[in-house]
Amino acid sequence: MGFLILAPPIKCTLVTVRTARQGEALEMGKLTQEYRDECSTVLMDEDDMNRLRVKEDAIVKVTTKVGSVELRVRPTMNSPGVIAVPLGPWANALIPTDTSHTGMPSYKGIPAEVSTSMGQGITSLDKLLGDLYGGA
Amino acid sequence: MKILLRSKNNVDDINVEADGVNHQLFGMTLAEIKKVAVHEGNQERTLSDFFDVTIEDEKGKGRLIVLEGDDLSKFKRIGEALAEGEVQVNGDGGMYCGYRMSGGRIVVEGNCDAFCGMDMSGGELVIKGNASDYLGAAYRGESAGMKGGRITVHGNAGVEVGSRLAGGTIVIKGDTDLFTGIHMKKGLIVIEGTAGPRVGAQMTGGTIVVSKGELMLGFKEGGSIKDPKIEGEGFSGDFKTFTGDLVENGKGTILLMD
Amino acid sequence: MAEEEKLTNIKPDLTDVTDVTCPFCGNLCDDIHIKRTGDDEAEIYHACGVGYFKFKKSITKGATRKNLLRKKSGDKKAPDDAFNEAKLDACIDKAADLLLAAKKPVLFGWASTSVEATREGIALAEEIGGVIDQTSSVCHGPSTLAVQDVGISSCTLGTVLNHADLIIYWGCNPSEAHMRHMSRYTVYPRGAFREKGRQDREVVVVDVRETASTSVATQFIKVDPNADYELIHALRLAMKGEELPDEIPGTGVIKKKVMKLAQRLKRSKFCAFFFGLGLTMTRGRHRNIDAILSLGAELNKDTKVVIRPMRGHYNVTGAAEVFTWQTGYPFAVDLTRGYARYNPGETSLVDLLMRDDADCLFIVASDPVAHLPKEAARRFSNMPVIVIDPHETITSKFADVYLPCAVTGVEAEGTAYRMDGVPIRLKKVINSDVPSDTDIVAKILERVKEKRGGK
Amino acid sequence: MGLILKNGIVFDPKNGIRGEKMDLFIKDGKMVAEKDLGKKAETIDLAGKVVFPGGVDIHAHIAGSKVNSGRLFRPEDSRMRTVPRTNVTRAGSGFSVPTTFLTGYTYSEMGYTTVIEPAVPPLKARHTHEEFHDIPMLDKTGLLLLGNNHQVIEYLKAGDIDRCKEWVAWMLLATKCYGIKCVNPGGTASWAWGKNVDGLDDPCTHFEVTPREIIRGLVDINESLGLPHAVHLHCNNLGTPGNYTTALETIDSVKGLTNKERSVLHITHLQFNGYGGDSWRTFESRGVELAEKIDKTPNITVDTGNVCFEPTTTMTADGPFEFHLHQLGKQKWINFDVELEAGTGVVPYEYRKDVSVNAIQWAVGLEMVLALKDLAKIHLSTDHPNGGPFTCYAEMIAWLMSKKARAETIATLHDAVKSKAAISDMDRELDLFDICLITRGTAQTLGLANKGHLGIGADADVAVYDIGVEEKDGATIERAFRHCAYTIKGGQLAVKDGKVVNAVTGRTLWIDTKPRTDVIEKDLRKRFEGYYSVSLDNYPVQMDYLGESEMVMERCKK
Repeated sequence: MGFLILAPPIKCTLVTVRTARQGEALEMGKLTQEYRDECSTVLMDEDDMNRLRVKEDAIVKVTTKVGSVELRVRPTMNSPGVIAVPLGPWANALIPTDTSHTGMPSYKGIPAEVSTSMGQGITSLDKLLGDLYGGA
Repeated sequence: MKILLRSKNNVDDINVEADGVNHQLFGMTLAEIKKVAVHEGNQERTLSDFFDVTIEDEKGKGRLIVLEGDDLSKFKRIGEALAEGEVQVNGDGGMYCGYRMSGGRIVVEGNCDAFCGMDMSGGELVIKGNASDYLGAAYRGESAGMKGGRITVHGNAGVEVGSRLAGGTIVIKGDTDLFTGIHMKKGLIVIEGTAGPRVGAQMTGGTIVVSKGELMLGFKEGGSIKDPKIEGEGFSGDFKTFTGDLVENGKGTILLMD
Repeated sequence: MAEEEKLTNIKPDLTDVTDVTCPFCGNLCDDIHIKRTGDDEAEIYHACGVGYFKFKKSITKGATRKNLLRKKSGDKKAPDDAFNEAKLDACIDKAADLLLAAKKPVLFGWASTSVEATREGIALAEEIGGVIDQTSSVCHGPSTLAVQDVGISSCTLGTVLNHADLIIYWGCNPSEAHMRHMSRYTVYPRGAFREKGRQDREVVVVDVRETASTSVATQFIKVDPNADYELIHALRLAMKGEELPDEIPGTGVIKKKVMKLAQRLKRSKFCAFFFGLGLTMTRGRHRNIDAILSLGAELNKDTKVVIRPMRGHYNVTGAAEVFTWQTGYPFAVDLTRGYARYNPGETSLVDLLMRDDADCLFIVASDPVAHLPKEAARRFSNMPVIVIDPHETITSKFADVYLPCAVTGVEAEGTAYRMDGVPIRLKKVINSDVPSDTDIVAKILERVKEKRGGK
Repeated sequence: MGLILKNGIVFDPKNGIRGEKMDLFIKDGKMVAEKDLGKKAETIDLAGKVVFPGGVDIHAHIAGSKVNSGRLFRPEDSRMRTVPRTNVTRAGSGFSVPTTFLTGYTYSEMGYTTVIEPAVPPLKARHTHEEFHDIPMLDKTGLLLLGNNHQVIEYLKAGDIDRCKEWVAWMLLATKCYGIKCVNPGGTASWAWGKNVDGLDDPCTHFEVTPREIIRGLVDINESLGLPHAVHLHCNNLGTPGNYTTALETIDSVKGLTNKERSVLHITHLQFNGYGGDSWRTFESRGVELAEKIDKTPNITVDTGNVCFEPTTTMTADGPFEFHLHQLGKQKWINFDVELEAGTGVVPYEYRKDVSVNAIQWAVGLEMVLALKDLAKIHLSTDHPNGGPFTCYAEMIAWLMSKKARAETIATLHDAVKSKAAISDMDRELDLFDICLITRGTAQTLGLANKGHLGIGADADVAVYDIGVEEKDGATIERAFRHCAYTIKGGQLAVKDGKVVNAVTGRTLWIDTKPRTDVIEKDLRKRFEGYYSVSLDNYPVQMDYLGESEMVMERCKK
């Protein structure tokens, strides 16, 4: 193995999505491994992955103005500049709460940045939930 | 007569609906004013639960209500349905300030929350700070929004300023967010700063005067005009005229400063 | 038995039930066949993957479901070991106390249970003076706002099946979110006036990325995120014969593609648009829907065009219906002053949470902590929370009272409304060891009334 | 416990009682003879007050998917009228499309006790019943939209009346509805392709069957099934200038078809088909001609569909009409096509005094009543909420009873009403007996034997109004009919002094049509397996949905 060469972060637009696997896992239970695995994934355009110099299953860090999480990356085709994260606690950590007084936060179309991870591993559900305790 | 409402700064988190704070107070005694109902969620309270109420200059001709305190933004519906007199908010205004007002004047020294001046039909609302979303807008589903009066914002405003505007004037000295004047039919909106994206979208009539900003497709460029006068207001400078929004076969006008 | 029911297959014994309605998504497929092969085993036919797991999990009984009370009410610093098992009655009592103590309780959820449960929920909200909201406010709420502004030309899904020659999916991915939508209602089935099924129809997909659904499309238009409004606006202009620039500004879509779609629309005899959260959750929100609904309405001058939001939770439509016939408004209804008021942005869950304008949360058939933005979810630690759900959820970890209930549509009967407003009976296919949420909410309402002594 | 209503001035057209002072006795929800009252009875003294049977509204859109669409897309209408909860009543909102609870309370406050929802799309009948469940104070039932049902049209095209009859019977029982409704026959079916029909002999799209054939066929079937009510028809060309000729032709279209008990064809909201002229500019009233035609024709009944000057919500199963209205006024529009069966539209509308067409429409509806000799043939309606909300009935009654009230209104209207309508010169003033007849005689037309009268055995549904027998002051009449002194529903005191004091439950009325399913089984299976989006098993509305119910009629098989 050579030195780890870090590519510069990639600016992109985040959309949260429903996936079939997430739907199935949701019905199996949100505390199951299937749910955790599916929801801690980011779908990224193959070319963008190449630019970031990451391969399938690598851990990447996704950051928006409200927070950042580390997710496993999976390739998609022909979606340059758009990343997709299944709806769930990981996505929630990236979503701003502003609704423009409609009731609806922006779950899609959020400016984001993807960078290579320094190897802390996928953000755990416990950590995400832990952040919610104690209130705001 | 001047009615001074000094907040006891005791609103915990639940917002208080103070829709009784309008011209009707002028006809009341101090004791009656203190007993005016306000609502904290499902609890009915009185004005004096949240404010120290005093009356000054009882015999004077002026008709003024002054609100003071640090948490005024937690009071919704101040000046609702105001028909005469003046309300002065020495701080930030809560939601629906000036909702359905038909006359008189409201001055908010600070910023204002959403839905202020909604469905207004007359009078004047002045916001010295920033306004939030749906300023002077139409209520959900209503085919006509603000029908008269004047709103002036010294700062910026949020989304949907003057939606379905059917009369009156809104002046924003700063910038606006998305959809200023969407579906507007009549009246005038002036944006002295930068108009947010999709300004004038789906408008069918009325005029929007814009200093800076980009127009959508759907507006046909007409001639230029110098120092135009619209609805009795004069503007200095050279403006390009646009007509739209063509998607609605609209006959609205946007004047964009050259 | 009434004569018309002789044709149907209602069997009182639950070993072999046909025409079961699937309580997962807004498709509300009602052709599921469940054949019991053992105490907690069954063969499940016709369901999609998600439906299959939903039935399977419910039939395969796990550990006994327990009523839980938080040991130290108000102490939500840590997730673990915080609960005691409790009797149903004690939980109902505690729930009633918490609701009665609140100045502005918010009753949220309702989209994944029956109309019957929601009916009780609205009565409870009215009784205690609370706000009642449903998941629509963070789903297709913007679609409703747009319908309130400009109306909608729509139809039942069977009309699409029988008539449509052009299907347009905009900002949605039915292959993954409404898995049998294309096969049951739109693209593939043969219809009364579309005898060749798929061959008689064209499909257009508009989205910000390629998905499993885009492969079905005759035409795929990839639009830049947050630019749907501009694209629909340009399409409306094209339909009116206005000249467009070579590229539609800000959308990443060239004129040629827009003109091609406009031509298709003109050629179509019956066009059905379906749109999803790709329009409601992005910049512009309800105005994206306003634009597409306005397009649909005006196209009816020349051809027949219908539009449907792809509603997600199986009974989100039913919740809106019962909210509306009882209060006049479909979601985000504030009953604190004894009558209904409505203004999403003020009376909707996320806004109430972010303004700290709520002091108790009553959650039925929903898991908001798993789906709300983090900052909104954190508010669940600030106030009492009551959760009624068939299973423990992420939200129930933040509960002060947790009451398990039967899975509606599997363990309990009820009514649900399909995404097109067609009401369908939910069947019971197995017995439950816990009461339905309808019963639990009704009991809490009764307890609240008792405690108030008819005040 | 029994109830004695003492000293009231009673009107009961069916039993020939014209304002006689008499006592009435109630026990177990029924009108009884004094001797059957039992020992315990409460007495209410009604001296000086007028007693009517409970009102029966033959045509008001109060429940179901179309009504709820109106509520859903009009939050601004809900905001216009809000009523807080009380210890006995639930909260309510809505001016022209009130919520279910408020609908029940308001009707009851006006002395109405039975209301017919006139447009149930079969596939969504379950929805209608769910709303019925939440409408207190009233007995109610629905009329089923069948005039554009694909299977019905195909049977009629093939001349297969026998199967069509069983199909209709099956549909009525599956949906737990009460009778046949036919809206713009052929027109709504064509609307599935964005088209319409333009008269009785214009064949509809695809099926090539004419409206005349559909009407005739359904009346045949209605008679052969022996259903309690006539075919309830919303005419073609509704709401267009010159359409009174369509109404006249429609009345003639059922010549020769008879029934001893009731009409064979009920034309609803006839006002909307009472227009002369050939454009909006030449628009004029033909109310008087229509009244003359009705007087001449046996076995026809109508309801008026009056308009009043209020902001309201139009809603009909006449899809193309609503699109037309949306195009005219650019108001928001809901359209909803129901597979293989029906289509509906909803558009907000405000009738304005200064608009010539609206002023003339107002006149048409009143002229039809004032010019009619046999008032048993006409029933009061606003086609709620199409011509205005049902709360306007009180105002309508004032206009019908008082020439002065009419004159006062005419003075505020567009001048066209004077030249393009006859109303200004009409002197007739209805009396209380007439009013009772046009608002309670509906029961006869509907075949509701226990409703609309106060004879022994009738349902104890009673309305008491605080009004003098000779009252002619418009405002006083309006006030009296808007807020009852008392309403008794099913023998229980429900309203006192214009306010609900007891939120009683109403019943859902239904009929057992005993369909011969074997005759149509093949067609049922073909429709459901091929073209419906729900399974046959899930289509019928279970009895559970009816709550408290009453079977009004059982089909006799010959």
